[in-house]
Amino acid sequence: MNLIDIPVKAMETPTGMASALLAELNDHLHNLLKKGETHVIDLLSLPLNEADINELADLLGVGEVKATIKSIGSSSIRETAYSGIWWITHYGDDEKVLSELIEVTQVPEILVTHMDEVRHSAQVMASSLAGQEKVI
Amino acid sequence: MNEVELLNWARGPGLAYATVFMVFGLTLRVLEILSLGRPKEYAKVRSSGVKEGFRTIIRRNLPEKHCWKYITATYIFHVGLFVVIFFFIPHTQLFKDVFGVFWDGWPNYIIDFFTILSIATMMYVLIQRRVNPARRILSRPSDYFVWLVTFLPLVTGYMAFHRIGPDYTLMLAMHILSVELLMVMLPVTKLVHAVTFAMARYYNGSNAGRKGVKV
Amino acid sequence: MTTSLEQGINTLKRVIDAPIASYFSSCTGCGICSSACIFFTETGDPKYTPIRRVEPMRRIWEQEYTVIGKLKKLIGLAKEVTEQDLKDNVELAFESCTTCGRCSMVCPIGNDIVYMIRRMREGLTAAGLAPKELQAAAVRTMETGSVMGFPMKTLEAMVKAAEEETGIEINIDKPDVDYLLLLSSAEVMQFNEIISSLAKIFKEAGVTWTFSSKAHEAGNPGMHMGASEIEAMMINRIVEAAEELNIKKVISPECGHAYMAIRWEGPNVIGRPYPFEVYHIIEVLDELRAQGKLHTRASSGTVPMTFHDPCQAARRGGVNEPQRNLLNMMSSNFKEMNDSMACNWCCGGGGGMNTIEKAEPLVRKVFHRKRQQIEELDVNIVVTMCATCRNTLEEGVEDNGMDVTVLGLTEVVANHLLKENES
Amino acid sequence: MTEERVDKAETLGGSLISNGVSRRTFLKFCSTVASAMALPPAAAKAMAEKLSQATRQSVIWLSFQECTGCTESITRSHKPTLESLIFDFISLDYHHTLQAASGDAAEHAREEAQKKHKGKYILIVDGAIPVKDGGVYSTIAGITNLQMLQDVAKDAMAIVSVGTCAAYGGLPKANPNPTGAVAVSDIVKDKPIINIPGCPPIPVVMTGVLAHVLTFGIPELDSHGRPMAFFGDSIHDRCYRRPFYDKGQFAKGFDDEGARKGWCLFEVGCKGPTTHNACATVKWNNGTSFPIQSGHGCIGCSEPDFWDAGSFYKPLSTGSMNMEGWATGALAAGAAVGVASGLLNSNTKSKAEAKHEPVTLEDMGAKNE
Repeated sequence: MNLIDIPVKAMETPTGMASALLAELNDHLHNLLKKGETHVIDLLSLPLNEADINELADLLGVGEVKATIKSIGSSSIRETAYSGIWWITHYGDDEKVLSELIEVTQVPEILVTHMDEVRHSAQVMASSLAGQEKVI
Repeated sequence: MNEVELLNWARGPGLAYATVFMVFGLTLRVLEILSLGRPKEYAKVRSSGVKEGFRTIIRRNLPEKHCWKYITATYIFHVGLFVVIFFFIPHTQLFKDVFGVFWDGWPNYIIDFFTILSIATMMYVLIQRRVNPARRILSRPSDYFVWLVTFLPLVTGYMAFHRIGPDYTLMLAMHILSVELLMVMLPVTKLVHAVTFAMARYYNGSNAGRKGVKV
Repeated sequence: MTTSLEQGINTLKRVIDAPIASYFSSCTGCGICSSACIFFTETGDPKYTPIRRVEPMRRIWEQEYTVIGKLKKLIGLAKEVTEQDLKDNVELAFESCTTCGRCSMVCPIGNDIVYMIRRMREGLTAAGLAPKELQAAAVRTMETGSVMGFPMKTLEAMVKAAEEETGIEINIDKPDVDYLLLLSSAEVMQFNEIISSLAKIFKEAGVTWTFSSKAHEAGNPGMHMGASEIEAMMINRIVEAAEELNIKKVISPECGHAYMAIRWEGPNVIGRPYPFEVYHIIEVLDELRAQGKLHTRASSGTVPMTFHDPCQAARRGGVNEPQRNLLNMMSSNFKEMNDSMACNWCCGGGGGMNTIEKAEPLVRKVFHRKRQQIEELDVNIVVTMCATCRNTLEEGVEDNGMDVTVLGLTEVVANHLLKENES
Repeated sequence: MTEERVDKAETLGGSLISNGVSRRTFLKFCSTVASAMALPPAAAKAMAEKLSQATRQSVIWLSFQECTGCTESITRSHKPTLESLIFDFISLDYHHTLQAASGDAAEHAREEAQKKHKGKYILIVDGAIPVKDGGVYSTIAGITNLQMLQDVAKDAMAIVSVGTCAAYGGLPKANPNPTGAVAVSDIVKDKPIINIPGCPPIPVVMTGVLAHVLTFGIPELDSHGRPMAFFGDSIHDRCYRRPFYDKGQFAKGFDDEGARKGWCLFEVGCKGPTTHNACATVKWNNGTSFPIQSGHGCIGCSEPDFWDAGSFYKPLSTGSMNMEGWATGALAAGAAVGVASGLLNSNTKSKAEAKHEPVTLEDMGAKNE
């Protein structure tokens, strides 16, 4: 018998949290629309079981954007069928889920390139161009 | 002393001291009773009375029918206490650990039910001690103390199990300590009836049995 | 004169035994014993709670026979029992208790409370506090052989009358017969038809029997009082009589406390087993019935009747079935009282109560319970097998203007005997 | 422009970018920490912002009576993990296991850091401090642990006690505690101390707390000095096997039906109900599992004195001492005193018997009347 064989599913049935979350998301969508307020929900901090998360994923559906970040493990960012609602999953270096978030925003924070990095890349590019000139 | 040290003390030395005192005290009490002896029976008996004595130990578990109205609350309390003490699973573990005998505990919702029942009936019994004239006239200050000593383990146990109150560790420590207080008080107060009731019933049943009366 | 506070307390120390220690240890003060006591139920006064009747004894037990009590005494937490404590206890142990023992039936913890009250009385008597009526009765009994002071001469006259009435020879001091018959004072005084009744029954059954001029009564005020030595003197009289006449079976009369004294306490107070056996008269009659030697007619077939179980014979003495066997033989309309047999409610007059003048109002008051029990059965005949109960019942019936006849069971059996020409 | 560049280089944000740690990794770290600490999700952004503006925090790590398990725990992964990022945020100026320097040079580095960052450095301690016999039972470079702690703590901004030994004394303090081991908090009374107990502590708990200290300061602590975010709940409260406890379904051994069905481990000694830690939620080895999930009861390693709380394999509801001997002794003593008291009782009774005078007819007052 392996560890993996130990059945660990104490609660299998959805608890109804998914639909409660939908109602909450609806409010946040309106806030985004009217006041431009963004919101993040940390799914791991909520008493959700696997069935709840699956149900929520089904209810939200799949939208047209999907992005992957590679940095010490990957992160998956996808827009749900509801535009403005994003599902973000951070994986560790061995594909374990580190955090699972739902963000109500136009573009998730993590996708936006930070100005510090823009500045840094501008410097790198400048020095690389300078190097080229020298070579040329 | 923080709650962890308190719990460790309660589960360790505290429990040992309480057990030692209780075992010591109960042994002493029982021997004290036995030392007074029983007069020799010269009358021609209808029975040796031994069987009847043991029979009464069991039979008195059910009250005389007309007594129900006075005893129902106390009775439920005792049943509740018995169930809670002997069938709450963590308690069965304790008995297994101490005596090496094991029986199956009952589901928590049943224990919960009996705990609440016991707490409620105990409060009623306390009121009765003030209200019922016979009970009131018999009451000594120690009776109220003994009531409290019995009541505390029930309440602290319930609070610990349901995570009511400051902190589980602290509540568990308080629960165990309150039980230890009960154990210490067992041989020195009327709580000793938890053991000597069997002797009283035996003697009564046996004396009556010799005369051919079922009591 | 040896009675004193010191002797009283000494006696209490002496009589506390393991059963009493276990009872005191176990008492939780629940007060349920009160619900079994007519003196509480009929007056509502909590001072009559049975276990309270032995409080001085409890204190002596705690202070003398428990380590905790000794420690309490050492640090001055324990009050010693004073003469006043004992005096105050007389009312509870003697003047409001028939030692019926109903409390011992209901104690959830199993305490035999009346066992303790009996010992408590012993202590009070040793302290010289026994009610004067009981003391007088004891003196009378020892002087005349009769609780009420009927000397043997009175009985002899009655025997003669019975012989004339029945034409049956009745023995006095005849050795080697089957039974030695003892009577109670009440029977001699009020219910003396019992002599001719029994003469007929025994003749019919072919049983031989005799009276003894040395011991004709079984009544024993020594027991009520808790004066074991006096009780023993009265018992010894009977033992000697039976031994002299070489009789193996002694009959206790229809008297509960006499049965208790001669059957159960006697051997213990004299400290040796009897060379004979003791039977309640009703046990003897039932045995004859079982042997087919009792030919009765069921004339009272339809008259509803009930039976009052005397505490000392039924609850405390173990005679519960014979009376029912006999009544069912004679009547098809025998109605059981509620709480019958070992749980029967006391008549209120036993244990010396109906001789104590002070207790009279209380005895009258508590009869209410019995009245209720009889009235709810709707019967006109109450049978019993104890002269004291019979006395109390008759007084109660009269007091309350009830249309009820009280009968002794032996008498009922005699009245139902088939005449010779009927058999 | 030059000024600004220098500033940027000194902030974490700037230095990390130049080291190839992207801002997205940064944000990912912060949202993971925020999630683990149950901070509001929006705090992740604020945390990332603050971290990027912060300068590298000087940290002195002192190891006393310990097994290096705590250091192992935080550094054990050979792949770069998110948790190991914390080493990019701090300047570990002294850690005698990890640092390259040794001997005088090492101690010199510590003294340098103490001087340079006086009042600003964070002191991390793992291991208990022996105080018996002047603390001779553990020394580093001839300095006793006690002296070194007192010396370094004096100018620290805050102290983080990592592991149960530093936090509560742990194994060295277990009975009979031959070295007189004590916790950091038993010695240092005038500095804020954060306890991160566990044997060892969960890596993300350590990094999370450090990240919190770097950004939002000292987190909310419980009465045992533990951050509420990780130690607020008991293992039992968050255990996935809890429903079995509530239903009364227990494994009675490690290889029985109940064990195979994954039932509650209370009866085989699980101390989950009295243990506060994040194992049940954060788990170990990057969220793979935790002891209960692997079929072993919680041993309560993040609680004070857990070594002295009795067997790991006896239920919490049982006593922690073996009482057979005690009980037998008590029985014997009770019997002895009982017999003695019984003899006294018999004596009292026989005396009463001897003193007894029969009640006779002459005593009957009525006769005299």
